Amino acid sequence: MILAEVESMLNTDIPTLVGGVALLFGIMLLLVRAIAGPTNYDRILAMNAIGTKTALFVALLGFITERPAFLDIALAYAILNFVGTIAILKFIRHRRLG
Amino acid sequence: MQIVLDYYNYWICIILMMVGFYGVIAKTNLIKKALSMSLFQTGVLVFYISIGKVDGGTGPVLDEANPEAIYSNPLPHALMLTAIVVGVATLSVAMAIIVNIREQYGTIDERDISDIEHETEE
Amino acid sequence: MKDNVLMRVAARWNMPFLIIFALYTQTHGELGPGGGFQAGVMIAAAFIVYGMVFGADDMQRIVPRWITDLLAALGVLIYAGTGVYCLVQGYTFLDYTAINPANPGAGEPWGMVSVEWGVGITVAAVMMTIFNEITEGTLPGQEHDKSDTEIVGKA
Amino acid sequence: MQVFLDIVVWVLLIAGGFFSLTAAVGVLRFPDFYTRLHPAGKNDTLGVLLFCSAMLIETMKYDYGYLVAGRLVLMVLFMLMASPIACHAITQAAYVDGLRPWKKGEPRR
Amino acid sequence: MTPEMTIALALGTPLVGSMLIAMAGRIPNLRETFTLLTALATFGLVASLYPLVIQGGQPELFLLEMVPGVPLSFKVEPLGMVYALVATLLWVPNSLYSIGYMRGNNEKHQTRFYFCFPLAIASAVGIAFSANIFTMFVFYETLTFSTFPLVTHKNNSDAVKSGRVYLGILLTTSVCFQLLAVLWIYALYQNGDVSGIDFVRGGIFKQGLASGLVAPTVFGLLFFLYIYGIGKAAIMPVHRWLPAAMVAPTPVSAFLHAVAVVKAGVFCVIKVTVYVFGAETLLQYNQGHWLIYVAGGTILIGSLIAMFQDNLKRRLAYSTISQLSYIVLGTALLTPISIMAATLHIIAHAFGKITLFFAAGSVYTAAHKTQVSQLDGIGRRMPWTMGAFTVGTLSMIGVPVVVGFVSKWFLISGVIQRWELPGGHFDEVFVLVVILFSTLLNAGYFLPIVYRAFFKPLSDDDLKHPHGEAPWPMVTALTFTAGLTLFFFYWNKPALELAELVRRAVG
Amino acid sequence: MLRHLILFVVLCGFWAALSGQLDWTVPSQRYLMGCGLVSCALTTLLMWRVGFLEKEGNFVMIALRQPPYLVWLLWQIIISNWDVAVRVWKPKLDVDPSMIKTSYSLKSELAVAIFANSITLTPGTVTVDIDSKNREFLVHQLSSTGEDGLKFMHDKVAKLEGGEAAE
Amino acid sequence: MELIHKNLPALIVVLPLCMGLLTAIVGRRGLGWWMAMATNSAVLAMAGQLLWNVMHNGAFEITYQMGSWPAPFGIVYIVDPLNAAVLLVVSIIACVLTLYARKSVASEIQKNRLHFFYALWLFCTTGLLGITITGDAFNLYVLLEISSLSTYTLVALGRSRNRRALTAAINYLVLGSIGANFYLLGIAYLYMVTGSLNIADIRHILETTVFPTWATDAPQYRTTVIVGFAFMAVGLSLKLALFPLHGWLPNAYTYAPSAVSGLLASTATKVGAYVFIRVIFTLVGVNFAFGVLHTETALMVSAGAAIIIGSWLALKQTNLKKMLAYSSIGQIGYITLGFSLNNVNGLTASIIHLFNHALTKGSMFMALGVVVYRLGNARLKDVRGLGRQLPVSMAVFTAGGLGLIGVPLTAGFISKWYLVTGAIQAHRYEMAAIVLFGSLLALMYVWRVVEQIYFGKRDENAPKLKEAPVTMLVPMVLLVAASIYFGIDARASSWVAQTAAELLLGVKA
Amino acid sequence: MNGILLIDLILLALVLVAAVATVESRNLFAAAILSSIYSLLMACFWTSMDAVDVAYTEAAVGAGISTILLIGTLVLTGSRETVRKAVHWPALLLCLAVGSVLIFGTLDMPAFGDPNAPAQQHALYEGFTGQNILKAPGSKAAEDYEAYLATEDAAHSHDGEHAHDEHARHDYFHGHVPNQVTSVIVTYRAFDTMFETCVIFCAGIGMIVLLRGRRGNPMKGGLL
Ligand code: NA
Ligand code: NA
Repeated sequence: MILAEVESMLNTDIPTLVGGVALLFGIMLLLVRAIAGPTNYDRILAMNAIGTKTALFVALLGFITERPAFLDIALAYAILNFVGTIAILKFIRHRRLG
Repeated sequence: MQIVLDYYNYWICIILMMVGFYGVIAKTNLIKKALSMSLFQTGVLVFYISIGKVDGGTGPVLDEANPEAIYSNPLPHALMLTAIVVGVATLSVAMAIIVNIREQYGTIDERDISDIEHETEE
Repeated sequence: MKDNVLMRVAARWNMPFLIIFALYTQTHGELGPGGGFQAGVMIAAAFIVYGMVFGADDMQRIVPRWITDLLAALGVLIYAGTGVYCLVQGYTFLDYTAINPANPGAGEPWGMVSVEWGVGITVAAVMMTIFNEITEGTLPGQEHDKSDTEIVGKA
Repeated sequence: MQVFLDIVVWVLLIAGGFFSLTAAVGVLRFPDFYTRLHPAGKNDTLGVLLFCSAMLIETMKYDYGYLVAGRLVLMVLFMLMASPIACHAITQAAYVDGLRPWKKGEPRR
Repeated sequence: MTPEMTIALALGTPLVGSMLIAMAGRIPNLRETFTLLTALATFGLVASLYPLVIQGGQPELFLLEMVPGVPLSFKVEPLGMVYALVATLLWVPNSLYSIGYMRGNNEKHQTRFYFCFPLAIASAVGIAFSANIFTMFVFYETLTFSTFPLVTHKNNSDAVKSGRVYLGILLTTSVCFQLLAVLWIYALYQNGDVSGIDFVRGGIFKQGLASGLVAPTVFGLLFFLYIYGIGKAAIMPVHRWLPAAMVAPTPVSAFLHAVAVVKAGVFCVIKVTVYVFGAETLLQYNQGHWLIYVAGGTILIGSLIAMFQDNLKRRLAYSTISQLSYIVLGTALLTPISIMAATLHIIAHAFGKITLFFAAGSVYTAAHKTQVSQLDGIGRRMPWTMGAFTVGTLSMIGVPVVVGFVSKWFLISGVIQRWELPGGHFDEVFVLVVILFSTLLNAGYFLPIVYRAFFKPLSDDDLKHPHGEAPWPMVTALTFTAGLTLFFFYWNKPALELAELVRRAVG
Repeated sequence: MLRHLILFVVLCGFWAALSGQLDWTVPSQRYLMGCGLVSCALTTLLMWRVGFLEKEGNFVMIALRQPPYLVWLLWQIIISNWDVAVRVWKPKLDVDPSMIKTSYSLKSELAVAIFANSITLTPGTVTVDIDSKNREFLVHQLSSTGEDGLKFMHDKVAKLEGGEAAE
Repeated sequence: MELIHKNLPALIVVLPLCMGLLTAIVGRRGLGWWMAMATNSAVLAMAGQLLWNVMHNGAFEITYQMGSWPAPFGIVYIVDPLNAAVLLVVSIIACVLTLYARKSVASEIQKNRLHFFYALWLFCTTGLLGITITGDAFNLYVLLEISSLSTYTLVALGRSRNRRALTAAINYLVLGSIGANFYLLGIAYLYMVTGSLNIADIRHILETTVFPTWATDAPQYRTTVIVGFAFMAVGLSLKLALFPLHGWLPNAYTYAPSAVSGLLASTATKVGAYVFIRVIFTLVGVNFAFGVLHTETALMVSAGAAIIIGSWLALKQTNLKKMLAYSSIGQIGYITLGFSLNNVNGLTASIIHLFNHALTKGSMFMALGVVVYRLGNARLKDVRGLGRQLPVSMAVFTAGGLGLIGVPLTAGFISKWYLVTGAIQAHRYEMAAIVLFGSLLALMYVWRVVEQIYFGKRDENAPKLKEAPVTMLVPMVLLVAASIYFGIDARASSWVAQTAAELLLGVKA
Repeated sequence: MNGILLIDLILLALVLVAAVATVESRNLFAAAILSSIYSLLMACFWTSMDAVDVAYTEAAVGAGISTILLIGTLVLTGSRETVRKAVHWPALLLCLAVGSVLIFGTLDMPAFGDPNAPAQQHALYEGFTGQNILKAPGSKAAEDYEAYLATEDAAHSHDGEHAHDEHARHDYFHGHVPNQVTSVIVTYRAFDTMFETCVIFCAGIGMIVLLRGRRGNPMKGGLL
């Protein structure tokens, strides 16, 4: 009985949702850091972390809607977030992009 | 409460647009202006995408495993792909012009530029 | 950034996988999310990462500007050319039935593939152009605006 | 069997959520940029690992799950490579720029 | 040659002439020959239509349809014939005079000058022969634009300023009032309420008013718009362009005052009163009453102002304003005879005024004098000129033996005819008083000039600068027009016949 | 040549993992597989032209020796996370950061990168700067506990590279 | 030949697009101009053929389905007399201005960029033609953006003459994007309540399912439709530079390269006006736009203000290109006024003025372009006494100016004829008065220049100018001759315009 | 409340915060970073709205190109922004006015997510999401489509070579092209996409003509 109840509870997407909401709260806190600064490095740090969480969140959403095939997007995020970060760092270090 | 849930998305995107619109009018820095412009545009994007959302739906990539699946409307998505691309294109031309302005005027602040323009005869 | 080992390695290892991922996106546009546009941007991103780490000049050695200029137009031409082909075959513009009139179902995907490649090529070329042009003028020797550094560093 | 897997997924997801949140709290709470790097660079990584393993187990539900699993693995590998590199790059930039690390006893920045 | 062709040629000859003049610009003699030939040919063509018109014929010419339902078309009827004949006839001496004047004064840009004249004449003929309000408006405007370069001929800042006033007033009135009226009528016409935009005997509003589709107030308003839309009639307060245009060379002044421009104005006033609004209809709906008083006022005020002008040409200009209002007054009385009088006064004033201007120009060319006060004793040196001037003066005053008397006679007959209409007689008394006073005023500002010229001695200053008559073409021209002024008093059959036809068209 | 061949194979594997369309009998999948082969070949050629693989050292061997190292690293990551998580949630802030230098004696760039990344991933340490000339890292640590761990890790990475731990 | 004939609606857009691409890649060494010229000539021929076809086809409509996908699914191009006429206007102007651009642009833009200039030039044409011909509301947005985007760059290219071109361009870009996005948002509101993007389909759904409920107790989507339409209207007004949303226009017109000014002034705002007409009369319908919302009042107020204030500001300018720019704002007022009158004459006036004003303004900008070509600037004091040195150009300017005023026997007169008649028939006498008063203001600002040209004295030491090269003279003389021809014999133009107006108003089946 | 809705509520609030922060941040560099973050949040939102293709595009554009573009511009223009007065009241009032009009317009909209909303009831939706177009009875779309099929049949009945079964063609799409967004953009609305590509090309040319050759690098380009 209990097992069945647990099973039915687990079959809902509540855990996934909890994970997703936790990620969102994380993003929220990082957003506060990004706005508050105080240095631009803090902002970049926050941006990078938000990027990671975004990729995870996108992946997770695929599972919530039972369409895990959309993981491509998460993968793309993981990769492209890196590109953006490099651009910003390149700018800071060398005052140029090329 | 229900009315808030029913129109929440639309309201947010309207506020987004207004934030962008405010930036476009109020900000004198041209880069800020251009950024606000693209913010304004994302408001429109949110609007369209929200129209296409169907409760309990999933992305409009047909799922052979699940013939009962409900799909969100793909049409707004297709439209917004185009709109995003147009937005980027506009932003890049804007940036090119801004860079030119900086070279010619030494500033990208609208107020400073108009001061300079007033000083010199056309 | 050329002087940073980590960056060099990251850029090197990033590039082939990003390109393959982009080409995968390009070719699997009908099956999953993404398509020519996203693929084009990612291909460009692969080169741009290289350009940022090793310098735009290095990047332009691999992909010279005349190539990007040419490809940018070529992509749209492929797209429009597909349409014109359909038209010349006696169908309306972009009616992929023309590709295989006997079995339109078989012809359609080829039309789709063709236009998606058009999009991908143009987007990749233009994105690289954007990078090339926006970085021009930031070549070494440009005076360093110290006032900006202060802002970046100290908020 | 499925129930146990579900429970494992459950636990992994909650744990992943916890570590992710922890990372964010750390970034918000720690006194200066250099110290904030630690939670951002590490708790994130563990969060990623936990989440991805939960999802990896979840993929077993789908008959095309192996494809998804492959992507997940690739994503984890990439993040394991990219996250610290980015972290390092930011730090190096800050360091070269002359940002002084916070010492114990100083006011928070 | 069919009448249609004659109309087309009458319009086309001046255009061709102006092209030839432009091409002959480098050879003055050839250029001036073309001018004279064009003038003669145009007059001949217009005059050749006279017999047909007298016999009651009304030849028509459809040129083209500018917009569907809006044709550019022509119809020769007696009133138009009067104006066309006057304009083209007087253009001949005017051309001759111009040659003398332009050469005598070494004016610049002569080719432009000769080029514009035929264009203006073509516009005048177009106005005269127009078959509908649209055609009339089009040629009214082309007349304004083609005379603009003539008015600003001197190219100096005075000329530019006067050009602005000239164009400003004429275009403002024509665009804001006349065009509005034209379009208003067209708009009503499109809705099928009134019969059309063509000139029709008895006016086009009869049916519309009778059926109540056109409100009498709209009808009255349209009349007002039209009268003030015809700024060329120089009714006060839109008369200012006329004195302003005095900066132009004298042949131009003559052209403006006698040949084409102001005559076009009063002609249009008569024409729309007769053929658009209809004298009877106006009387029936009691509209346009105000015009009698405005015209009367203009006559008196114009004369009074003229009294105080020392500049000869300015005095003539205000005289014109006053004289034009005789024509308007005649029209405003709305009786067949008064309108006939108005028609005749077009002729009378044209002959008299051109003579006066020619004389003034001769004085300027020979003696370089512009002010009345400088004219002491000049009649002895320039007997022909001042003799002609005297003839013109008498015509202006309306003394028998010159043509001015004829029109004044008919005007008074018109007043008497109106007396017979039911209603009070205040209007008629007012008109009679105006005629009486204005005759006195005319005499008051013209006769002193004649007196000075012939009976005062030459000043010492003048004695040091001896001069004779003006160059022969000028003297010839002014003698010719003075002759016409006299001649038409005795042999006015053609004019009266046409005027009679006009009278019948009204009644 | 060999390493490019290996790269080609790796890329093909990557493609296969992404695509999953590997049924030769279906025409559309045949097309996609063809695309995959061409793409991988072209990319390899491009890498050749770029000259990417010249400085990688014996990356094949490094890759082969990875698994045990990865397991060890995973464990280290878990420990480090727990450590930092505790510090994050402690009501009273418990951090005493400092900068230290640590030298390395690795040959290939890849190994250096792996070492640097590993430092960042493990307890309380972040690579701040790499001084290639003096062959040393500048490391920021959250509390002064990690110096021995760094040396231990260096040796492990050196083994990955196949060389001996250099003193 | 049959192939071309059948596919005209697609080809008229695809041809300039493809040629633009080719120009960009192979257009060096002066080839760019030849390609642009050839393309625009072909486009002109196609536009003429389309107009002919549509006017002589009983249904007054030609439909072309892109990719053979039927109406609401795919994008459909629909040609009717209205847009066929606008197509012809755009292609005439584009063709003539391309001829003009050869010398003019070569003096304003670096040689190594010329082929890119012509590519953008062709894209701009493509966009304008596409906007005109498309029957799909979203496709219209995309085409609007392609023409706008190329225009921003083209305007910015005026930088080599005056750096203000850059600020003008960025200003135009920002406002233009806002306008386009407002339009897009308006479409979103309408899409939301209809589910369709095809203009005819949206109208059909509105008429059958939405509007009928408004008469009942439970009106559906009332505010949504109203706000959607309002935003489309505002967005288009921005693009159209309808007063008071005209802020971007004066500088953009003034500092753009001369040929671009001409193209913009003669086509871009015209196409904007066309879209506005399309939205009101075809997309939502007059019963809604005028009957329910009373948009005409707002339109008339802003049209009236545009006419008076635009003309007034034109009078104040010393930079002549800017004067013409402000004059354009006034002229846009005339066009807007025409269709807001909601009767055949008013709408005919709008449509015919699209054409007439394009001819007039195009020729005037070209004439000023000659002054810019020779002097590098076109201020009031620059043209002093130029009547003798640049006789043809200045005559063209004057003749164009007469057209602007609306002097009889010029095309401008025909427009005003219909416009005032329409206003009177709509019992909008104040509007009739404003139109006529506007003509007087036009007289004032044109005459001010004409006086300088013919009566002004040129400085003793000012350089003696040579008349423009033939390739610059021919196009402007052609346009001004056309403006005079269509002022004397407006049967053809008014036939087309009136037919289009009657079709839009449903007077003609 | 279902999960997606909860996520939607939180996400949009975050998006809004990020937007305000972007506009109001005091230095341009921070604005660039914040707009990057904004784009990341948007991606989450797109995914939660099932707009996977849009999310993908946002990844490519927001995380990749926009950042590079912004940073590249900052390199050339400097990142210092002159601080002007804090609130621009006329602008704020205008925005509030426009915003309230827009919100007024939402009040009788179909509810968010409503499957019965017109956009989801139109034949277009049914057509694109796999149901047979012909199954949308009574709509103009269905009528048009039927008429179209009829004419097609008539046109091809005498032309054996071109004869093809429209239904087969239709079925093919819904059987073989799973991604309906791709299907829409490269078949039904392929014409749009062509111009979209051209817009990109236009932007490229814009960059070239406005930026290339500024630092003494001779400008090249074109083949002939
Ligand atoms: Na698209
Ligand atoms: Na796709």
